[in-house]
Amino acid sequence: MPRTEIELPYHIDYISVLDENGELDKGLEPDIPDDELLKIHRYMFLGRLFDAQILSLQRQGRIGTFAPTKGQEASQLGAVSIMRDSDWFVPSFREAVAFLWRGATMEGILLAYAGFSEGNKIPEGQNNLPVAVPVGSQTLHAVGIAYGMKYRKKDDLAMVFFGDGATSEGDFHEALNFAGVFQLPVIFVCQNNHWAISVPRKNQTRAQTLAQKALAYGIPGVQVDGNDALAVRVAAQEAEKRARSGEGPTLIECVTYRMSVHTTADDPKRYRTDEEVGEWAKRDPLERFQKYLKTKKLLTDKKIASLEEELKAEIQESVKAAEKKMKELGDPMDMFSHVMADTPPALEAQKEELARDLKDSAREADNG
Amino acid sequence: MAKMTMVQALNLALRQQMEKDDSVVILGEDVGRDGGVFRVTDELLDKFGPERVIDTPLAESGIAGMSIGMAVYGLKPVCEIQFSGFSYFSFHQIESHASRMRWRSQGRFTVPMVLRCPYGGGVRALEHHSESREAFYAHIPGLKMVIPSGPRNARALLASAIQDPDPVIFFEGKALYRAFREEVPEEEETLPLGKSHLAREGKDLTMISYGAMMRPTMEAAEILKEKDGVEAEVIDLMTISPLDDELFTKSVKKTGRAVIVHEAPRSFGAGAEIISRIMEKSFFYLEAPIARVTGYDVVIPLFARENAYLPDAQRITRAARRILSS
Amino acid sequence: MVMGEFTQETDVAVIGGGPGGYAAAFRAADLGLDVILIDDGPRPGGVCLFRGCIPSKAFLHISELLHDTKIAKNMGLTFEKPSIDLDALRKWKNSVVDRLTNGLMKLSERRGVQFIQARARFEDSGTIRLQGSDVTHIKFKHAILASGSRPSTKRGIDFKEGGRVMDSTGALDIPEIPKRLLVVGGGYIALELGSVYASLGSETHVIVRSERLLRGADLDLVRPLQKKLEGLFAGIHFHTEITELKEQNDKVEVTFDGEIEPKSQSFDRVLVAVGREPNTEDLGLENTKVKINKRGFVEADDQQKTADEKIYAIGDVVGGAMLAHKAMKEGKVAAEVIAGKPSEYDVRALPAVVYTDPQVAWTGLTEEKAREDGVEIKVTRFPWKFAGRAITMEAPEGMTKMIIEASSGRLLGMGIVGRDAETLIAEGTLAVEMGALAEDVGLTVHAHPTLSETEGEAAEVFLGSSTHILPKT
Amino acid sequence: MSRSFKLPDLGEGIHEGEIISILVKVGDSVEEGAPIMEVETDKATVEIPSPFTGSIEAIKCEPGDIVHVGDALVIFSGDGAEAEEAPAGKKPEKEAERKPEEAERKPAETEEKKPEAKPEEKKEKVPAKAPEKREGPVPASPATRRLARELGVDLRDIPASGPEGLVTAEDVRSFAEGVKAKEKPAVTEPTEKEAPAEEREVSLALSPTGVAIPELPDFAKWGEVERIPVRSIRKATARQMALAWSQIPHVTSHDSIDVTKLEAFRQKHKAEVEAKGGKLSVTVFALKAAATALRAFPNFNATLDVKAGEIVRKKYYHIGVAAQTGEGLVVPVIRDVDRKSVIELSIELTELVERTRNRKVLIDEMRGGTFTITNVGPLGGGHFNPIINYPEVAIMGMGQARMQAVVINNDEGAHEIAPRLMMPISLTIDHRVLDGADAIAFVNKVKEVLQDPDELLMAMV
Repeated sequence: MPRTEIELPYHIDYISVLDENGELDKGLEPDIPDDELLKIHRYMFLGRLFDAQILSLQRQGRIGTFAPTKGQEASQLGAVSIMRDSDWFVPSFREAVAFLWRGATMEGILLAYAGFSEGNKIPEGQNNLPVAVPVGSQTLHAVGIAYGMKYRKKDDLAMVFFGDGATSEGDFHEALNFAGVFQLPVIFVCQNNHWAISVPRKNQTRAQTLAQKALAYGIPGVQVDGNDALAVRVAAQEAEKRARSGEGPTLIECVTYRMSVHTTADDPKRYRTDEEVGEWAKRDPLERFQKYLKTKKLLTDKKIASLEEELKAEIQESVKAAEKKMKELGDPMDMFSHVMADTPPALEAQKEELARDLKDSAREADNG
Repeated sequence: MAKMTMVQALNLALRQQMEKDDSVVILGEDVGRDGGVFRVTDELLDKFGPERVIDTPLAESGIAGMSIGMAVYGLKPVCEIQFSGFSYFSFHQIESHASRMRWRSQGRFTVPMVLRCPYGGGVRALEHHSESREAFYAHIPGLKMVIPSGPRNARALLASAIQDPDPVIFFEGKALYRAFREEVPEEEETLPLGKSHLAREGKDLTMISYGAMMRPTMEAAEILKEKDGVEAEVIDLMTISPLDDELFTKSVKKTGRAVIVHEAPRSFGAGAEIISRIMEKSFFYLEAPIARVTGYDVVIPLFARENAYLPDAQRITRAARRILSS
Repeated sequence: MVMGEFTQETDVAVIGGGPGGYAAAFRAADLGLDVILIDDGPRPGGVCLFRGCIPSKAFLHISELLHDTKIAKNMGLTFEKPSIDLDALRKWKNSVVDRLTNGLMKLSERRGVQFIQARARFEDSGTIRLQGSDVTHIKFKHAILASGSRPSTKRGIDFKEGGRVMDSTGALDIPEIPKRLLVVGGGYIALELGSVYASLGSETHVIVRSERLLRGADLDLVRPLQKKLEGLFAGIHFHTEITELKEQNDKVEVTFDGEIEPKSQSFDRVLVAVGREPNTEDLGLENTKVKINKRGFVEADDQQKTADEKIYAIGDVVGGAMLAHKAMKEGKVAAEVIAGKPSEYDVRALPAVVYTDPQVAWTGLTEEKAREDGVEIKVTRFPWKFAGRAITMEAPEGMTKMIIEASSGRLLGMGIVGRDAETLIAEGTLAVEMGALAEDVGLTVHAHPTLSETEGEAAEVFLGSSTHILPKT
Repeated sequence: MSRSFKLPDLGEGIHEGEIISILVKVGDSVEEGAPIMEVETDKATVEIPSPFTGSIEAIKCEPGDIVHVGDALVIFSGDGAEAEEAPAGKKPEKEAERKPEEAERKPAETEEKKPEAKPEEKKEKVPAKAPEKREGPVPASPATRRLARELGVDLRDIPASGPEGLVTAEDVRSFAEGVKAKEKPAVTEPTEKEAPAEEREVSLALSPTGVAIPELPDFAKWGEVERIPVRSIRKATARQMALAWSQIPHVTSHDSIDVTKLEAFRQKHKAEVEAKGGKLSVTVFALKAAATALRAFPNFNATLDVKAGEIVRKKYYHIGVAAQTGEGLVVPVIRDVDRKSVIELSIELTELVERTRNRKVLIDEMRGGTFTITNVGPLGGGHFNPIINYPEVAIMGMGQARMQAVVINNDEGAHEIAPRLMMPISLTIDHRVLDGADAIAFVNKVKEVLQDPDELLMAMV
C-alpha cells in the first residue's frame, strides 16, 4: 500500500584511473605486466599513425570511404586487451585499432577500404566478425555467439562494440534484454564519442548516462573515462570476470570523443565547433597513456620517436603490399563468389552473361 | 508410415534433426512451454530442454539477430517468427546480415539458420496475420525461400533446410497446417532445395503454384479434366528462390500455355519472375498469353472478404479456360 | 492456438470415443480411410471405459472376492473380516482404466487414427466445429455419430456433482461407503452397483417401480438372483416410487409411495439408476438432415445410415440395447459401409450380461419374447445342482436354459443364471448365429467337469439324452 | 453335400482353356485322380484329373467351351467317405426323408416360427420385402450372410442345402453363379464406341507387342470369307512369335553339314536302339551336338534380362524340340541333354513326341528350355529362318539331308567331286546377345560333331 522506493540491484559507477594530466589513482590501477602495457601502447600508436595514413590515402583518391578511429584508441584497446583468442570480437565500423589488436592486417583493412571485398576476409582462427555497418545490428550477433558459448559450456566471451547512436536502435535494446534474460557472457562496449554523424549525444537520449540503459534490463552498467585506457581496462576486467563465471553481461559506456570526421565523406565543421574538438584534444588518450608509461619508466621520448619510425615503415610496407594486391585483384567475376554454398543454375547463367558482356565490352573497346 | 498433419510432420522433422545433431536449437516466441502457437514445436521442450528449445523475449529482430550469431558460432538455429506479418521486424537482420555474412566474411562465416514462419490466409485471422510476402525474401541474394505444400514435403524440406549451409526462409501455409493428413515415413526424408516438383502430369496446360495454393490449383486441374477433358500439368515450386525454372519452362514448351497461381499480390510477385523465365526460355512455344491468378494489389482483406481475395479452384479454372480458348 | 481457424479435411470423422466410436474409427482406418476420432475425454474409451462397464466390473470383481471369502467358511476356510481401503480401491480402479485407455490411445496412433480431444458440433452436413482443440473445423466426407448416452434424469431427480443423490457416474467414484443406501431402479446398473455397495457394507434398499427386476430377462433366470439379492440387500420393494426427495447436508430424506414402510425414511446416499438417455443435444444435429425418432434416438437403418447421407449413427444414440458390444458391431458396420463394403447389422444373438452374483446372461431370443411373439418353441432347462462343477464352486443356484424352435429344433436363444454366465453365454451366441440345431450343441462334447457341460446337457434334455436328468416319460 | 470342381490355376499365366472332350457323364462314379476332361490351353492339351471321389451330379461345360480359371466345370455329389461307407442309394433316401418335411412348411407358418432373433428393436430397420421370399431371418452363419451381401444375393431367395433350411456358403455361391450366368448377355453387350472386352483381349493375346493394329478391310466385299476363331495353341504360337519377332533382332546363319558318315552310323545302330524302345533320329544327334556347342559357347545358353541389364547364363542344358501337332506347334523340353546318352535321348524323345502329338504332354514338360531345335527335315525343306523361342537367344533348324555333288579333299589331299549327304543347317541368333562370328563358331562346333560320329561319341562322355 505505501509508496516506497524500489531498490534496484545495480547503480551506475563512473571509473577514472588516470586523469588528463597523467595523475593516477593508485588504488584503482590495474595490474598489467609491463610488456603488455607496451604492447597496448604500440597498438595505440600504430592505430593513430595508420588512421592518418589512410586519411591521407583517401584524400589522394587511393582508397574509398573510411571511418577514422582517432581519439578512441583507449576505449578499444582497454577493452579488447582482456580478450583471449577464443573469445569473439564483434565490431561495428570504427574499430580499426581493435581489429589490428585482434590480428587483422593493415593490408586487409586497406584493401577493404579500397573496395575489395577480399580485404574483409577473416582468417581461420580469428574469432572476429566482419565490420557491421547497420548501426547497432551487430549487438544481437554477439548475443547469439555468447549463447553458443554458454550452450557449449565454454568460459569464453563475446565483446561487441557500438557507438552512442546505436543505443537508440531497437536491436541494442533487444540485445541487452536477451543477454540479460539468458545471462550470456557478452561485454557490450559503447564508445560514446558524442557524435552520431551530426547529432550530438544529448539528442540521442534524455538519459543522463548511456550506461544506465543496462539497469532497465537488469544487468550491470558502468561508465568510464573512455580516453583512459586503464579505466577502460578496469571496467573490462570486471565485466570479463562476470562473463566467464556465468554471471551474465555488462554494459560499459566509454566516454570518449570522435576527434576526426565521421567518415571521409563528412565535414564536421557543419555541426560542431573547433573549440569543442580542442577541449577534447587535451584529453588525448595516446598522450595520457604515454605520460603514464613515462612515469612508469617504460617509455622515453626517444623511444617514442624511434617507435614512430618503426611503425611508419611498417605502415608503408602494408600500403605497398595492399596496392600491389589491388592490381592483382578486381576481376569482376569474383562478385559471384561467396553468395551461397552452391551457385544455383540461374545465377550460374548470370555469371556467364557477365563473362560474355565483359568480353564483348573488351572487344568493343579494342575496336572502338 | 504414420499419417500426419503438416504440423505433426514439421514437428517430426524438428525432432529428428535435433536428435541427430546437437547443434540444432529452436528459438522464438512461445516455442517452448506452449509448443508454438500452432503446436509445431509441441513437446520439444520436454524432450530437448530449455537450452535447445528457447522461449525468447518478444522481439523478432532479437530472435533473428541472435540466430545469426548462433549460426556464426556453429549452431544451427531454427527460429520461429510467430507470423510472417511480424517478420518485418527482423527483416533487416535477414537482409543485412543473414544473407550476406558468407560474402562479407569472404567465406569464413556462414549462417546455416532457418527462419520459419506461418504465412498466408484462409484461417479467419486478424490483420497482419494473413499476408503472403515471399517475394520480399525471394528478392534477396544469398537467401533461400522455401514453401512446402503438404505434410510430407514440408517434413522433407524442413529437414533439408536445417541441413543447408545457407540461411533458409521457410514459409508454412497456415491454411495447410491441419488441412489434411498424409503418410509421412518415420525414417528421415529430405528433398533438395531449389528443385520444383511435378505434381501432376498433363499436356494441355501448365499450372505453376506453391504452398497453400497448390490445393486449389490441383482441384482446378481435376475440374478441368472432368469437365473439359483438359490435361493440366501442375508444378509445385516448393522452393521460390533459387527458382528452378527448368521444369516449368520445359513443361510450357510442351503445353504452350501457363497459369500461375499465388496468393501474394500480383505486381512484382513470384509470378512476374516465373513469366520472365518463361519468356526467356520458352517464348517461341507459347500459344496464349500467360495468366496469373493471384491476390490483388490491396491489403489482404479481413476474413469477411478474404475468400474473394484468395484464388480458389473456380477462379483458377476460369483463367485456364480463358487461355485455353485463346 | 492463438490466431485463426484451422480446418482439417478427412474421410471419416467419428464423434464419440466410446467402444462404438473407436471400433468404427479403427475399422475405417484399417480399410484405408483417413479418420479423425473426436471425444471430449482425454483419451478414447467413453462411458464404457471411464464411467461404465470397466470401472463397475473392477468393483464387482472386488465384491465377488468379498463374497468368496464369506462362502469359504462352508469349505473350512475362515478369513478375517476384510478391511476396506477406499482410496486404494479407487486408485486401483483408476489404474485399470488408465491401462486400457492408454492402450486405446496407442492403438489409435498405430492405426493412424487422429484423436482430437474436443467437443464437436455439426455446422452443416459436411462440417464439424470443434471446441477446445487446435483444429477448429473438420470437413468430412462421412461422419459417424457415436455420441452415446447418459444417465436418465427423466424422473425429475436433480444430481449435483458430488451430492448425496448419485447417478451411476457419481456412484462409481465411491466417495464413501454410506451406512444406508437407497437404490432406485431394478435394472442391471442398479443391481450391479447396489451389489457393490452392499458387499462393501452398506445397508442397501432397492425400490423398483414395476413388479420385477431386470426387465428383458426371463423371470426364471431372475428368480435365483433375486433370492440371493434378498439376502444381500436390506430390502427390495416393488411397486414403489419416490414422491419426495430432500437432500440435506448429511443425509437424504425420502418419502415413498408403494410397498414400503415407513413411508418416510432417511438415507446417507441415494443411487438413481433408471435408464439412460441418448446424447443428441448440443451436437448441431439441427444443422444436418439427421432425424430423431419419437423416443429421442437418432434414426439409422441396418447399415447405420441416418437420413443425412453423409452421416452415420451407431451405439446408444440410435437406441436398441445400450450395450458396448452392440455399439462396436454397429461401428464396424458403419465403417465398412463407408468403405464401400456391403456390410449390415444382422446380429441374431446379442448377448446381455448382468454382473451380479449370481450373474445373469442371455442371448438371442428370450422365452418371454418368444411367447409374446407367438413363436412355437420348446424350452429346456438344466439346473446346476446336477452339475458337479457348480457344486464344487458352491454355486448350485445356477440354471442353463435353451429356447428352441419347436419345428426345426434350431436353437433360438439361451439364458444362464449362475457363476461365470458371462463366459458361458458365448457358446449359445455362436450357436444361434451359426443357425445350429440343439442337436449340434447336444452332440458337441463338453469338458467335464465344467460349467459349460450345463449347455450340452440343456441341449440333450431336448434330445432326450441328458446324462444327469432322467428322461421325461 | 455337393461340391463343384473348378478349373484350377494351371500356372504360367494360363487363365483360360478350351474344353476338348469330357470323359465322364452325369451319374458316373469317379475316383479321385481319374481323368474327367481334356482341356487345351495356350501351352498344351492337358488332362484334368478328378480332385474328389464321388459321383457326377452335373456337368457345367461342353466341348468347345472356353473356360476360365475358377469356372465351375463339374458338380460332384457326396463326399468320399460317405460314398464309400454307405451303399449307394442310401443317402438319397435319407435326403428324401427330410425334404418333404421342409416342403410342408408353408410360408405363413414359417413366418411365425422364425421370429426376429435379435432381442432389440431392430425391426423398424428391416424394409418390406417381396412377398414370395422367405420371411424372417434365414438360418445361415454370419460369414455366409456376409458372403450373400457381397455377392448381392438375397438369402431368402436361395435354396438351402443345410439341415433344417440352413443356407450354406456353397449354396450362396452356386446361387450367385446362376444369377450371374443369367445376367451375362446383358452385361457383355458391346456398346458402339468401345470394342467388346473379349475382342480386345483376343487382339492383345495375338499381338502382345503394344503396336497398334490397323483396321482390316471388309474382305467380304471381294468374295466369300469364313472366320475361324484363333484359339489355344494357335493363339499362343501367334503371341509367342510376334513377341519374339518384335523383341529380338534376328540374324540367321546358313550352312550345310556333311552327314554321310553320321547317316551310316545311324543306320548301323538304328535297330539296336529301336529294340530298346527309341528311335535313333537325326534330331537325337543334333540334340547331343547342340549340347556340346552350348557348353562351349555359354552365351547361347542364356537369356537377356533387359530390365536388369544382364545376361542370364544357365548352367543346365534343357533343349526344346519343336513338334508339329494337329493343333499347331508345341515345344516339349528334354532336360539335361548333356548328361544323357544317345540311347536315353532316343527313347525319351520318341516318347515325348508321341505324348505331345497325343496332347498328353504336361505343361511342366514344356517349361524351362534353354535352346530349341527345330528339324523340318522329315517333312522336306532346305534352309529356313527359324524364329527364336523367346526368351532364349538362339534356335537351330535343320532341313532335309540330300545327296549332293560336293568338292572334297580326297585322301591324297587333292580336290575331287564326290556324292555326299548334305544337311542344311540354319542357326538364328539374338543379335543383342550374340554376333555373327558367334553364330559361325557355334555352327562349326555342331558341324564338327555331326560330321564325324567319333567326335559325337567323344561328346557323349
